[in-house]
Amino acid sequence: MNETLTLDAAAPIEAEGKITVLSVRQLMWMRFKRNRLAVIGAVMLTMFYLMALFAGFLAPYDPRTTHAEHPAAPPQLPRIVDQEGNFHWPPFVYATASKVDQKTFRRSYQPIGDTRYPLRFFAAAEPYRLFGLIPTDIHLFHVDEPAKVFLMGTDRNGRDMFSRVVYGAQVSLTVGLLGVTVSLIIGTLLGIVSGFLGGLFDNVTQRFIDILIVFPLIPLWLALATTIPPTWNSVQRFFAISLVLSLVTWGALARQVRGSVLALRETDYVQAARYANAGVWHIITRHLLPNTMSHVLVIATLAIPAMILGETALSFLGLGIQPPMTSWGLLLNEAQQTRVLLQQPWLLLPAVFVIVAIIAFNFIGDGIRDAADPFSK
Amino acid sequence: MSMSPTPESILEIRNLKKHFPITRGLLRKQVGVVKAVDGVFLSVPAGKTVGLVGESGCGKTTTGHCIMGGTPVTSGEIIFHHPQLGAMDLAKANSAQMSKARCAMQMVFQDPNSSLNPRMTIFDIVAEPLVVNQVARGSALRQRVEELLGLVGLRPEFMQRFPHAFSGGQRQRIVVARALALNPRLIIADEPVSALDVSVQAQILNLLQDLQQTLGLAYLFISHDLSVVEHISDSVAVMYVGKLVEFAPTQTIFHFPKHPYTQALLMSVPRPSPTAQPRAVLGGEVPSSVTPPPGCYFHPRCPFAVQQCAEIEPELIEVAPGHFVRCHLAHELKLEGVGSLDLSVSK
Amino acid sequence: MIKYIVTRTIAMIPTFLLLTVFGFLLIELPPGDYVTSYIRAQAAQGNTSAADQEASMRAQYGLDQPIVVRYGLWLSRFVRGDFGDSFEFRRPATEIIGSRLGVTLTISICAFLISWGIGIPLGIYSATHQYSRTDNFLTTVTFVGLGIPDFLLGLLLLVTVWMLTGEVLTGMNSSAYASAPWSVGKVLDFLKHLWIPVTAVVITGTAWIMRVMRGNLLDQLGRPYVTALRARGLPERVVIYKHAVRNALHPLVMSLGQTLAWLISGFTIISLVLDLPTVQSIYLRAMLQQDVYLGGTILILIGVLILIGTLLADILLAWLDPRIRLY
Amino acid sequence: MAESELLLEVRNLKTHFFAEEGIVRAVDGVDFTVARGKTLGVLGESGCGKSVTGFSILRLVQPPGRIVAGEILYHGLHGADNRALDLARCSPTSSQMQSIRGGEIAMIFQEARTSLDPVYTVGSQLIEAIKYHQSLRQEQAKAWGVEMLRRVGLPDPEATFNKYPHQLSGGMCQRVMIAIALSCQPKLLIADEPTTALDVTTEAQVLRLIKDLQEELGMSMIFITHNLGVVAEMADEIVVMYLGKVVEQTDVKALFEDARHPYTQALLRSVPQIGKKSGERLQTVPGSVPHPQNIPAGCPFHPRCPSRMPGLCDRKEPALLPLSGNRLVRCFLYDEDALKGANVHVANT
Repeated sequence: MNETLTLDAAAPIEAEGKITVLSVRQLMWMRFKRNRLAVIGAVMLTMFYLMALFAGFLAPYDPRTTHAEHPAAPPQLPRIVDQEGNFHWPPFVYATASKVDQKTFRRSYQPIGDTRYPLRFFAAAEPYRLFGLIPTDIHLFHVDEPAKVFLMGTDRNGRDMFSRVVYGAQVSLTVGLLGVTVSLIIGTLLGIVSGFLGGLFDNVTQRFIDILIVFPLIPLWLALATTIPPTWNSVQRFFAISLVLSLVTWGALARQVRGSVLALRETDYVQAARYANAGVWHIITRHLLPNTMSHVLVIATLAIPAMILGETALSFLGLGIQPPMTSWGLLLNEAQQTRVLLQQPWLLLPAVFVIVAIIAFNFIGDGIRDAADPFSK
Repeated sequence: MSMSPTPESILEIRNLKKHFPITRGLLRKQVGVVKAVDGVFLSVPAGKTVGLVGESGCGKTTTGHCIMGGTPVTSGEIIFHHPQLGAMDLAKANSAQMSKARCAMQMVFQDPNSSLNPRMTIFDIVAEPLVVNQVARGSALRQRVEELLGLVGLRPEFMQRFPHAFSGGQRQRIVVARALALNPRLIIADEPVSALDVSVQAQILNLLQDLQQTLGLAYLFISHDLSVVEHISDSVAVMYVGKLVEFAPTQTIFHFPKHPYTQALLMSVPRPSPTAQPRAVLGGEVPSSVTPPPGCYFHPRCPFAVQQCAEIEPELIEVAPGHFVRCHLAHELKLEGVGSLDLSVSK
Repeated sequence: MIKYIVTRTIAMIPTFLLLTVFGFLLIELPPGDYVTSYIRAQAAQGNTSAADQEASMRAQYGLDQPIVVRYGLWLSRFVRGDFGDSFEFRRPATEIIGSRLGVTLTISICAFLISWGIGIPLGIYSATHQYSRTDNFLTTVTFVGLGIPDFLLGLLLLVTVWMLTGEVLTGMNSSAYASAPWSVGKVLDFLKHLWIPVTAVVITGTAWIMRVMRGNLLDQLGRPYVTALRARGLPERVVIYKHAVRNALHPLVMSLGQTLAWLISGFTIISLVLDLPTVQSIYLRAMLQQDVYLGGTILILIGVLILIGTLLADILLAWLDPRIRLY
Repeated sequence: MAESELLLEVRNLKTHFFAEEGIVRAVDGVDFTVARGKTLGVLGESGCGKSVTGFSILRLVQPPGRIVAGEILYHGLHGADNRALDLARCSPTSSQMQSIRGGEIAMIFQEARTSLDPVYTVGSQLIEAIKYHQSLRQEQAKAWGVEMLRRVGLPDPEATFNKYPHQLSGGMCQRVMIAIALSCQPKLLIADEPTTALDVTTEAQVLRLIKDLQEELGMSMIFITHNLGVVAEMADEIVVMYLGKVVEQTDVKALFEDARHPYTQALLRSVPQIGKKSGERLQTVPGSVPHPQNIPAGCPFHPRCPSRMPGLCDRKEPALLPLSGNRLVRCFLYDEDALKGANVHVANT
């Protein structure tokens, strides 16, 4: 075989490029990294999830602790310059006390005295369990009584909003993941089965998904959320809400998976595998799943923000997460009454977290979508 | 008609038909039928190459998939002479028999980009038939894959790379290596060089010929490129709208065609010679395989058509030993082959 | 074309039945029923005698029958146009829905027209100026717009207006006009309230439409026929507006089907937050109170609107796109 | 060739694509001329830049690609001073360029069906082009359109006029494309692989049609293809391209009888010819066309070249050399100065 030898001599010329030795996953990662917004989104989300993971450490107070002397306190940022204009480190706060205006019944907070209470970093305070396991009492920062540090103010019961937001992240950021996981399992399973089997099963599934996809999310979520028995405790409710979120969104995933399965089923490499006597299981696990996964990942990433929004909406209406558990939606629930909100606008701060999380997920989803098909360009 | 069964033939196809129903609406009411393959006769001798030519949509690829058991056959016989198990009719084979048959015959696809899973390494791709059929594992598997890659002229160092790292020609070599993994006797090559660059096409054609010589392979070489088919085939079958219209040894069919369509095809081929006669132009369009014309499917475009052609469908007849034609006028017509053309190209 | 419409309509019947089953199950699924929640509510007010009426109330509302029978009864009345009475308001469901339809449609149609009117031109601009500074800006705005839930936006607007003017623009009319007959003053007052929910809904809607339009148009601009049109010497505006934009609108036409239902189902939570007298807020209330016939009627109304919407969208698409007409 | 005979001159054209991954020099120094009424065949394999050359002439290259150097001199306009117009300096969106496209220079493409807008009838797309270049009223334009459809040999032109692209076969779509392209009687037709997607019998029909119409209208043509048979049939003059460069330009007869560049020679030897069955192995070009981002240094063909001269071909890039008989070749084998200077022994000619 003469020319094969010369071919080999020529082959290295084109095989030297860096791109040629990378796997599809590595190529995707390379392209993803180039998308600045996607990287920003990934960094923000990583920080959010770290915040949820280390909630007990970051939060200066237990989210359920009521500071009876400080109801509806506005946010109070630690200062580095005192009233005389002198610079201090570490940052400090003044102790405050509330005063109720006798005419308007509005409550306002004033510093008492000019004693500075510096922030103590890595200080021992209320005990908690890190990751829900390790008992400890070290917090990132704390101040000595009687001063308080309420970065985002308090609610009308005097609970620290910042601590509640940090703990709320645990629920709000996982409910979407849990919901998407359930969606993924239902969607991938049904998508592969109906794409692979075809026939009547596929037909009926598709008609059902047709309705499910076009049906507006919120009314359906509401209808499903009302079916959760009120007697369930907050943990059961958490899982029930995840299930509700996923029951409404698996359709789009199943449709996507089915679409790619139908397309892949006709590809020459699946045909070749079949002609090599490969069984259904082999074809699904070696050919269909790996090649649908990037599309599924895109859909899943883009479904999470919708779910976070769903949880927020349901909890906001009182149909979602129940106390003593807390979530961003539930925190916003207190801001629902306009009159309350007008007097305590800082109750809307959890919304900032919701919005940032949603945008971050959208950034990432967009980045993965652009990177998903490394051979498109 | 009867095609004399040659003892050394590895594949014989008799009156193969594959019809796809066209369904509409929710109730899947059948409103028509696509006669993708509608009467194909073929015989592939062991160790030889049979070319299958025709224009797009004529059913040549579907014929290939019928042989591989990729789609159930409507009627007809596909007799495969398995080296160990003897003759078996693949048109009626159950899945166990089909699995055994597939170990002795494999398919090579047209587009080397889509016939390799982008997420598998070359090793995984070539090893796949060996793994699923539990032929080899561990170091034996590795050795066999290295051997196969060497056979198609690829370096074993590339085994852990992914398909996108290779050029079109190299990918087609990988496809061939996978097809050879189970030691087949017959390869169905569906347009194996059509997607390749002109300068690479010859490499693959030579590779296929070398492999035929060293391994004694038989090829069913499906292509629309008549020059390539003439180069590689021992005999050629011509299809038109699902039907086999002519089947003969290569020299015969190219120099003494008996079917007007074969002649028209030969005359249409562009010749790399500026002094060649202008090519003859066949008028009209290929009819749809859902609503083919009555009688001989070719009669509306045929310059020799008579009344009979529009009414009666011609049968396949053997005009000379090994030369089959589906034409009413097969004995009367004097047709021209490629030899009649001025080909004053200096080599 | 007529045959196409007829077959498509007939094909909707099984889907409609599936929808009613679905709707009925959703209503029936919650533990307990209206009587349970009625008694609970009464008991909360200290009225314990309501518990004695439990059985008779169930009989009165037909709640003691097996579920299949109830579905049959409900469906047979449903197709005759009798949608049942609301337990809570003791009035026909249709009447309650009808009285709120005006405000609902005013908000949703305004929001729909504005968001499409802004979203499509901006989407076209973004796509034809891909990666320009304006495109990058618009894309970022789109992301933020998609990230903010509309009810939060409504709340923000409300707070902002209050901080600036001291007015609280909840509901659709100030208390002074609430029960007054329609007058110029009342219309102006209505408009003053209208813009908050409309703006909140428009921002999300515009972001979505802009995004879809940009993506579709970019996809179309990469097609060979666009190059071929340019090669023919057609001015860029003809290539874009007459050809590419028209092709790019097709996927949006498909989404028109959902829009019809969205008119009475979008901005559900904003309705509650801003205390708007819309169908959505009554739906929410009916779901919470297990007011079966009212909630169910609205849910199925949404479903029916989806079916009609998809049908209309399909017909529109068939009219726009010759490739679909064949079937 | 006399000046007045020239219709188009392309000089040192360079069109590069500035992708994120790096610069792709799709067209990297292309020179050729097109004579009035003649056909220039552009022959090359995938990735050689032949299509981009066509797009560059009509200024249809979209970002991230752009023309970075060179001239495209069009001599077809009857200006007052009779000077050529340099298309490379025209703005792609200018009205001048728009009147050139379709009016002076038309183009047809490989995928005819996808090159037609699916939602308009072929008739309305035909009229649209006519109306933009000629001031005709609707009825006149329609009559002309139907006449064009008749000329391209479509059966029942009136009925075809009201059909949509998806209702026509690939061959019929290509005829419609030709009708649209020729409806304004351009002086130059750029045909970018117009028959690659068609079957042989349809290909023969379409090529015959293009040739007949060319003769009838007396127009020039740039015929881009990778098929040696098709180019032999259609072209008067041929340029062979490899990796963005012209490697050889000559008339068609000389090319097939006496190709000079090793690439052209190898290409001609590697295709089987009909009616020439010999049972022998084909001669091959080793290796494959490199990726346009990995163009080898020196002569881009040297790694695959059977006559490569180490120390010369892999170091320096050959220039396009004029040889006798109006032909040009880009190869050191014909460059005596370079051979002497490098002092290498030519073993393989």
